[in-house]
Amino acid sequence: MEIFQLEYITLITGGLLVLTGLWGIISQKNLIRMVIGFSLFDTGLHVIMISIGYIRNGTAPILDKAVDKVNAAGQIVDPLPQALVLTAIVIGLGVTALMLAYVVRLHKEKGSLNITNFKDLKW
Amino acid sequence: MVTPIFIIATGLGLAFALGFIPKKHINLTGILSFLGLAFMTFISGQWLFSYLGNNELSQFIFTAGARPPFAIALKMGQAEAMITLLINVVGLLSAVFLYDKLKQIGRNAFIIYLVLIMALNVIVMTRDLFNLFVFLEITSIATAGLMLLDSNLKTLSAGFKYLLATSLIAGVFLIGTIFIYSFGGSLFIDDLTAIGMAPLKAVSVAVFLLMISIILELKPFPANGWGLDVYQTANPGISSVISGGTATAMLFALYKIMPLSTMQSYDILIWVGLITFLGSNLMGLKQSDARRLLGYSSIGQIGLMISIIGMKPYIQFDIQIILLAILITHLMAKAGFFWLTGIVGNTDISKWGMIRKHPEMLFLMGTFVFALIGFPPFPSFFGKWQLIMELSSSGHFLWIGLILLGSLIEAVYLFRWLGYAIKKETATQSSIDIRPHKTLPTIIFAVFLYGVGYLASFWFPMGGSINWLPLAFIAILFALDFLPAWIKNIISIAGLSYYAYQIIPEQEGLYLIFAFIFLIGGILTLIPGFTNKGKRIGFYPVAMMMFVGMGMLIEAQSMLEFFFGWELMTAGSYFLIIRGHRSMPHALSYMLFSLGGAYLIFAAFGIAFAGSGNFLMSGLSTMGGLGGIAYTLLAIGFMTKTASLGLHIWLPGAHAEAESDVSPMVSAILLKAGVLGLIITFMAMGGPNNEYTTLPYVLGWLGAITALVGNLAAAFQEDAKRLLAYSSIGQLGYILFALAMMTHLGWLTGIGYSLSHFAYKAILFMGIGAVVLRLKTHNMFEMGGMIKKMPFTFIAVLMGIITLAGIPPLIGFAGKWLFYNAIIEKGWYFQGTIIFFAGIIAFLYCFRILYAVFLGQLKDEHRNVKEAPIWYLIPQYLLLLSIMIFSAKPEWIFQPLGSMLAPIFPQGQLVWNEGGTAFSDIGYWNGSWVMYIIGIMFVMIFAWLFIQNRKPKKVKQFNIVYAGEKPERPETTHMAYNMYSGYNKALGFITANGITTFWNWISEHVTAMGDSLRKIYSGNGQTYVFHIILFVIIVYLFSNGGF
Amino acid sequence: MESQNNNNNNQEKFRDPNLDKRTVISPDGQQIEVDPLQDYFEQARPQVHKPASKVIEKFLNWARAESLWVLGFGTGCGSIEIPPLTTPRFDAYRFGVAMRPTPRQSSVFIISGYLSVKTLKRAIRSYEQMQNPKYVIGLGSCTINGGMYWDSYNTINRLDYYMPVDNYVAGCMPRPEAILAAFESLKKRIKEGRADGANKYAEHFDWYKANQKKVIKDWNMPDYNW
Amino acid sequence: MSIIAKLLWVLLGLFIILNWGLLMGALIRKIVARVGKRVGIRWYQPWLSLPMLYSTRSSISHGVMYYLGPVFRLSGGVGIFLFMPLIVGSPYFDNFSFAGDVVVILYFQFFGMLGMALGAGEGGHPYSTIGISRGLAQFTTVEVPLTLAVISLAIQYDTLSIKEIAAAQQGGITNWTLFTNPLATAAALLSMLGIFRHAPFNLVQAPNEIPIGPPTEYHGTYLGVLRTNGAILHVIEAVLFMNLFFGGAGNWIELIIKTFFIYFFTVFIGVVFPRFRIEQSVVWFLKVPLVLGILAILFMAI
Amino acid sequence: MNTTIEETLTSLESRFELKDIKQQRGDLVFVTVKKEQLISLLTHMRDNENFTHFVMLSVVDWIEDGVFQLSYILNNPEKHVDIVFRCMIERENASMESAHHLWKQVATYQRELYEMYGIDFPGSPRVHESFILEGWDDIPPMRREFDTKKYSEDTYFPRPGRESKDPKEHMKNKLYPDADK
Repeated sequence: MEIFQLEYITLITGGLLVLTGLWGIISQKNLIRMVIGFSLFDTGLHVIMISIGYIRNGTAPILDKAVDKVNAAGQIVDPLPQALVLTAIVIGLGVTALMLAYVVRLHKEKGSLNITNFKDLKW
Repeated sequence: MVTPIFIIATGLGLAFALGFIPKKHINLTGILSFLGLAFMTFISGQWLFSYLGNNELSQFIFTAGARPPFAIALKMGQAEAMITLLINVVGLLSAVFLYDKLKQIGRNAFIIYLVLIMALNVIVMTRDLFNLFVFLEITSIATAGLMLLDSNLKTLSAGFKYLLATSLIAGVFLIGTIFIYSFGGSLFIDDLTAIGMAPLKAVSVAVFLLMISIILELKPFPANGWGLDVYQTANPGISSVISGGTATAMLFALYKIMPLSTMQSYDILIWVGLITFLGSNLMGLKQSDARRLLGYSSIGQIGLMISIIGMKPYIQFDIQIILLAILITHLMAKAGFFWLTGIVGNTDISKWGMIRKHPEMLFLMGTFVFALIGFPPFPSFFGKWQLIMELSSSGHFLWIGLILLGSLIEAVYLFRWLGYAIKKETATQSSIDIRPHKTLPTIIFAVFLYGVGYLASFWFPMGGSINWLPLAFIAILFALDFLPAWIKNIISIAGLSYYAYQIIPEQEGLYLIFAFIFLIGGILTLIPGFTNKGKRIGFYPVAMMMFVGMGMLIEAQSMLEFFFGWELMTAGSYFLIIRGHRSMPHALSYMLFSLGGAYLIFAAFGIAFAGSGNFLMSGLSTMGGLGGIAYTLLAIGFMTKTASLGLHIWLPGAHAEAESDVSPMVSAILLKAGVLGLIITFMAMGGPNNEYTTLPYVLGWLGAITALVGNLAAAFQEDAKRLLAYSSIGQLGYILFALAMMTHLGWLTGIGYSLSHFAYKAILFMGIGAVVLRLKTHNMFEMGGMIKKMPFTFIAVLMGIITLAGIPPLIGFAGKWLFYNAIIEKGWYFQGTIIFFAGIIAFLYCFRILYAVFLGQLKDEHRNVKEAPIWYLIPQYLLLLSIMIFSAKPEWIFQPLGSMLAPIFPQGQLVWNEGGTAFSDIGYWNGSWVMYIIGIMFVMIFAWLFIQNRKPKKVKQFNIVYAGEKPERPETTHMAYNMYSGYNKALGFITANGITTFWNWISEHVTAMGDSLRKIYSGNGQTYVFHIILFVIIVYLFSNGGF
Repeated sequence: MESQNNNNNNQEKFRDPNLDKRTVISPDGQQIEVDPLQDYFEQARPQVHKPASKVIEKFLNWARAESLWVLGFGTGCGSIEIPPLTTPRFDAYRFGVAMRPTPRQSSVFIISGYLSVKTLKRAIRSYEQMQNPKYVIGLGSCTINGGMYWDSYNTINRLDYYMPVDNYVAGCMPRPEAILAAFESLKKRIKEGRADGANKYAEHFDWYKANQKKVIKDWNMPDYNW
Repeated sequence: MSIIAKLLWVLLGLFIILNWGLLMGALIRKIVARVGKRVGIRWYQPWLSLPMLYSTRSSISHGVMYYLGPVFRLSGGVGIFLFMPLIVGSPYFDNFSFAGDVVVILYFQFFGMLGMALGAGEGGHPYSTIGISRGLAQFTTVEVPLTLAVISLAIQYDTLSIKEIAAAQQGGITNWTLFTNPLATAAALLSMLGIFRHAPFNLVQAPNEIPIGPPTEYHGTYLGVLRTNGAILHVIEAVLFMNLFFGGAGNWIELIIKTFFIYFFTVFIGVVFPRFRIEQSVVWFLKVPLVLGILAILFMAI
Repeated sequence: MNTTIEETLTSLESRFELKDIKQQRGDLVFVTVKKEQLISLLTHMRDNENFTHFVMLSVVDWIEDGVFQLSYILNNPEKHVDIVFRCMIERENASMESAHHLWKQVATYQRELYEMYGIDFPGSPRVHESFILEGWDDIPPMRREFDTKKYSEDTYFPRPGRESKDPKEHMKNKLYPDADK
């Protein structure tokens, strides 16, 4: 029953989220929905990252009494992915915000939220 | 030393700080931004300087004072310094270019711009994968942000697609990063490399994801529709940063992470890159929007560089140098080109004729085009040269083929564009925007390109032996272009004379002959230039470029120098040809055939390098096992210049439409460069008893058929200069045939023919050119009766024609006599018969041009036409004098020629007795006696007629017997149109335009292919996302050996 | 000469548009005026050519007489009588008579029958384009006094008013034998040195021209067709 | 032999050739006339026509080139004569054949043609040009079988010298090229039809259609020069064929007989056949004569 | 009378005013029509009656009546019959409507008639250009009031001594000198 371990559950959830996000980006014509798709995709990535950093039975990566300094690496959950996720979330937020800003401007210019209406440039 | 961390600090800090400056102090914001950018530039520059001075080891900078993985590591090595410098220079200059736009948008624009440049720097410097991800995202956010500032629907939609795609790509990168980390436990690239965990399957997937996402950032074909939209719609300043800066940074990132991956991934890079290079250029063929076109070109170039990164394992030479040479050229030329589109304003390439009003801008454009194609003296020339040589020596001929094919296709649209700019008439009166802050960056990059080109030559083997002095002379001529034409003509003639004085005494043997044709011929053909009033902008530098290029062919000790000279000559002659009236399409086809030929020569040189291991011209004779192919490539390459059948379609238009004094240059002289090349090829093949018997045999037939078709087509022309041009094709067919015989007599014929063709074709083109100059028409049926108006020209042309036709007693006959002997000796009877048939057909056009132009009926409009300008007559009569001398004393030319050839072909030499009679094995001929006998007899018969008929009544042109009627108009009495209609009925099918049709078919289909390929760019952002996903999957499947 | 020429040309009705003065633009942009009559045609009068010294002239006349080159120009119905001359039945070649297709190379002009005014113009051109010495044979009554066309509104009556005639052959039509006889008679004249029509034409040029211009109202050529 | 003596012998040869050419022309015309049941011209008629032409009292000139055209033409004819050895083994009648071989003669034919063409061209008459364009067009293919035949001969005798080729055929009729290389002879004889321009290849002059083509403007003295050239050229071209294919001539009688029959051959064909259009004649030479020429070379080369 | 001609004439009579119908041969008939109706008649003949071939146009000068008689001969190429339409026009300032638009070749006849008789056909192509005569400056020579003998005598230098005889009398006197006696 290895597969029902926490890290696998998160990993699979993350993967599903990524795929859902991609599906959303590719299949939805509405710009807002596409942004939501992207958001899902991004979140999925973050979840995957977390799952990677997880060490079973590990404790929080805080060097206190509970953690032996010498063997810290084996006992604590890898702190780096968490730090990375934080950064990634921030950046993801930035990107999402910018996307939404674009959506607003695009809607203002053309009065439409359908991506197929923005095909002025091609070939 | 300022630590590179200050680059980030400056960028970020300034970006924050600018936020506090009130909006009204926009100028202060601007100045501060420039200072920041300049400081960043200074930092990288200073690092580069310090590395160049002494070979220091690369410096690592660990932020937060800790080693990875607990902190981010930056690296500032020589390469990083170089790349960041380039990025910062582009950033700085683009900021200058964008200044009014940024100012108009406000301080936010400055902030985002600073962040963008800073982010690019970090992408280059960072050694941390996650950091790389972060700054990839920042780059795309900043870029999208910059685009967002421009509230134009097209820009917005492009920006959105861009943002969508890059975020997705960054996501892919992130997944890769995470997995790498999970397996490797580090994000520090150097540590990861040191672990050497590539063999792990799971890791290889992760590395693959990293690599593919960077590749995707570099916009590989076909997953790059979003990139093109950005290029097309962004402000040219931004586009130049994207094309120059972002792409450079991404390339470096790719280069950086490649050590992580397996050897197999290098092959992925190669194929992805080559397919991108080819596909992108193919799609550019049909593009008419300037910026999108540049986008295609940009993507293509980057694809090439991706593949070069992938070729690292196969190349002995330092790949960084090759890459750098190509990268610098691409960066500067492409950035400059994008700025230029901003200056011109009109994005329809067919409207670029408006740039002509500012020759200096046209000069910039030409510089960029030639730099992009890889012409000397630009760095990419050397880069491509070394690349091809290395690939060849490792035996990757398919890649060479693809690279050269892609370059050729790129040349098609770039030169078409250049042609539009130089020649195409435009209706629009709008002027271009040449404010200094726009033009200055462009000019700087153009100047840099030349400078770096000079420097780059020293990076590569043999590059240092290039003679830069003549190039400096050309540069001075460019600088002096404001002077009146006659001064420049004097300077040019003086310069060329000095060059000749330097070169010719050093030459011996056949090179002496060709040095004479190229340089003395050049001086002679420059003389007519004195007739030009005004400034003749741009003529002299390009003419000198052609002659200097030909001089370099003579001088060349190494293949690099030879190719350098060859390309220089091609470039110069292209500009000469395109100057002509209506010559835009002809110049294009000339350029394409020349380039195609040059690339074949290039490939052959590569084979020679692979065979001999050095760059010397002597290496051509040690080809290794691929000799047959290499010599074929060389021969075909040189035959594009000699315009042999199949490769000739550029010639008639190019020669006919050129200016009156350019036609002799490109016909009498330029074609001989091809002959020289053929001679070099044949000599390299190893003289008379070589192992490659098929090639000369095929070339012999080709030469014969070329002669036939060329002469026949010449007989059916209505355009006098076109007639001469086709005649050149025919005559060059003779020369090809003669050389292909590979016997003493054959070469004597061929080289003698080259000399006499030089003389008489120069006379003819100058004579007819002078007529065209006076009559302002090319059509022979509109001429007539010029003998009364231009008698001196007539005499010169008549003598030229007699020489051409090979009628005794003039020297042209020597060629015919030698031909008979050579053919019978060689045993090529049937080819020989075709040659003689062609020779007799030559009479048709000989008579036609003499009659239709000089005899027959003088037209109303031409009744007060004057004799040709004296400057046209002087060189003609000088050449005529030499023809006369050598006609009377043929041994003066053929005896030395024979002794020059004796070392190569000891068998079957001519024997000359004291009386000047030449004996071959089967025949004999005494030129002097023939001359005397005919001369004396002619005088006696003339005297006899004169005694009998002393005072004929001189009558006028309509005093002819006209069946009891009188002629009505000279036009209807001049029998010149469709003169050989009966002959055309009988044999005209031979000249049916099959070959032109063939090439048109090819070009149509290639263009159509590009056109249908580019239909995948539907404009829908979702499709582009889909492309990206599909691309990842397909490349993954391929890299793992299939499905 | 000039003035006469102009008198006829002045008539607007018979203007030949090809002879109008015209202004054309030369290639270098100048306007130049072309007067076709002056620029395209030689205007000089014919010259009297003195015969060579007696003995030589006698030899040359013999040679001329024995090789008569006849211009192949049939002016009227009499021209149907010329071709038989080259057939086996009459075979004029044996008398040194040959047909030439161009007046430049011919020495004998046979006016074969009536001459309408329109043909007269062509005949005069052709005659003038023949080189001195040249001989004219008038064939048939029409050339003598108009024959059956004596009162026609457009047929000349007397050939010798328009060009010097060496021999007339009477008849309507004379048969080929008569033409052969005419050749013999012409030969005799030439050998005697009396056939000097070309010089006579040059001497009395004005008279001939006046006669010609009297009947040819639309005189659209130079006075002498070289 | 001193140069003066040489010149005198050459002039003697020229005198004989000229007179034989005039006589031959007359004889041939007489024969043709007799075929047509006519009496024909008197045999001395050409000697009468020449003084008649040379003695025209007036003449015109269209310009310098027009004036020089006949000079070129006659120079072409006399030039071929000068480079042609007449009598095999005779040092007196080999003219200036030491100056060049058969190639010189083949190409010197063009000297007269081109000069004449230019002269006629300056005459400004469209018919001249039509004639010339036809003549040149026809000549291009006429020369092809001849070239093949000459190459075949050069292979056969391993020389291009006419003297040596003629010398090699001495010693009996079976040594003639006619018998040793019949294919080349056949090809050359067919192309000779085009060189002499009798029917069916006489569209160039087409007397009734374009008044005698190129010389349509020439008259009097000019025409006299052209006729002189015609007499010389006909004989000397026949001499060329005689030397190459019919064993040369050991003496003048032989030369006269052989040239007569060679020339008569073309006239004979001409009397029998009607005239070709120009495209027909151009193509004709590229059919049977060309194949014969190729076979001749193959025959010799293999 | 030929049935085709009869039918044609019958159908014509209902439309046009025909006079003086005169049968010359079985397949040839002369009809006189009014000047005003002629062109429409010809058009009708060409388009409806299948007389598509225009044979010729000729004229007779009836100087005594002061008229020119124009004859237009039409042919029916299928039935091989001809009809000649005559039309009288005034001699003074003779003018007639042009029929060149019906058959192109009519223009040539009309040029000839203008030159020889002075009959004008306004609108006919090149009708006023000289046709056969070059440089004719007198009245049109075929008009009967033109005295050709006088003109010839004035212009063409008649050779004196010429006498004309009536051929009939002359031959009679020559061959049968005794016949009258």
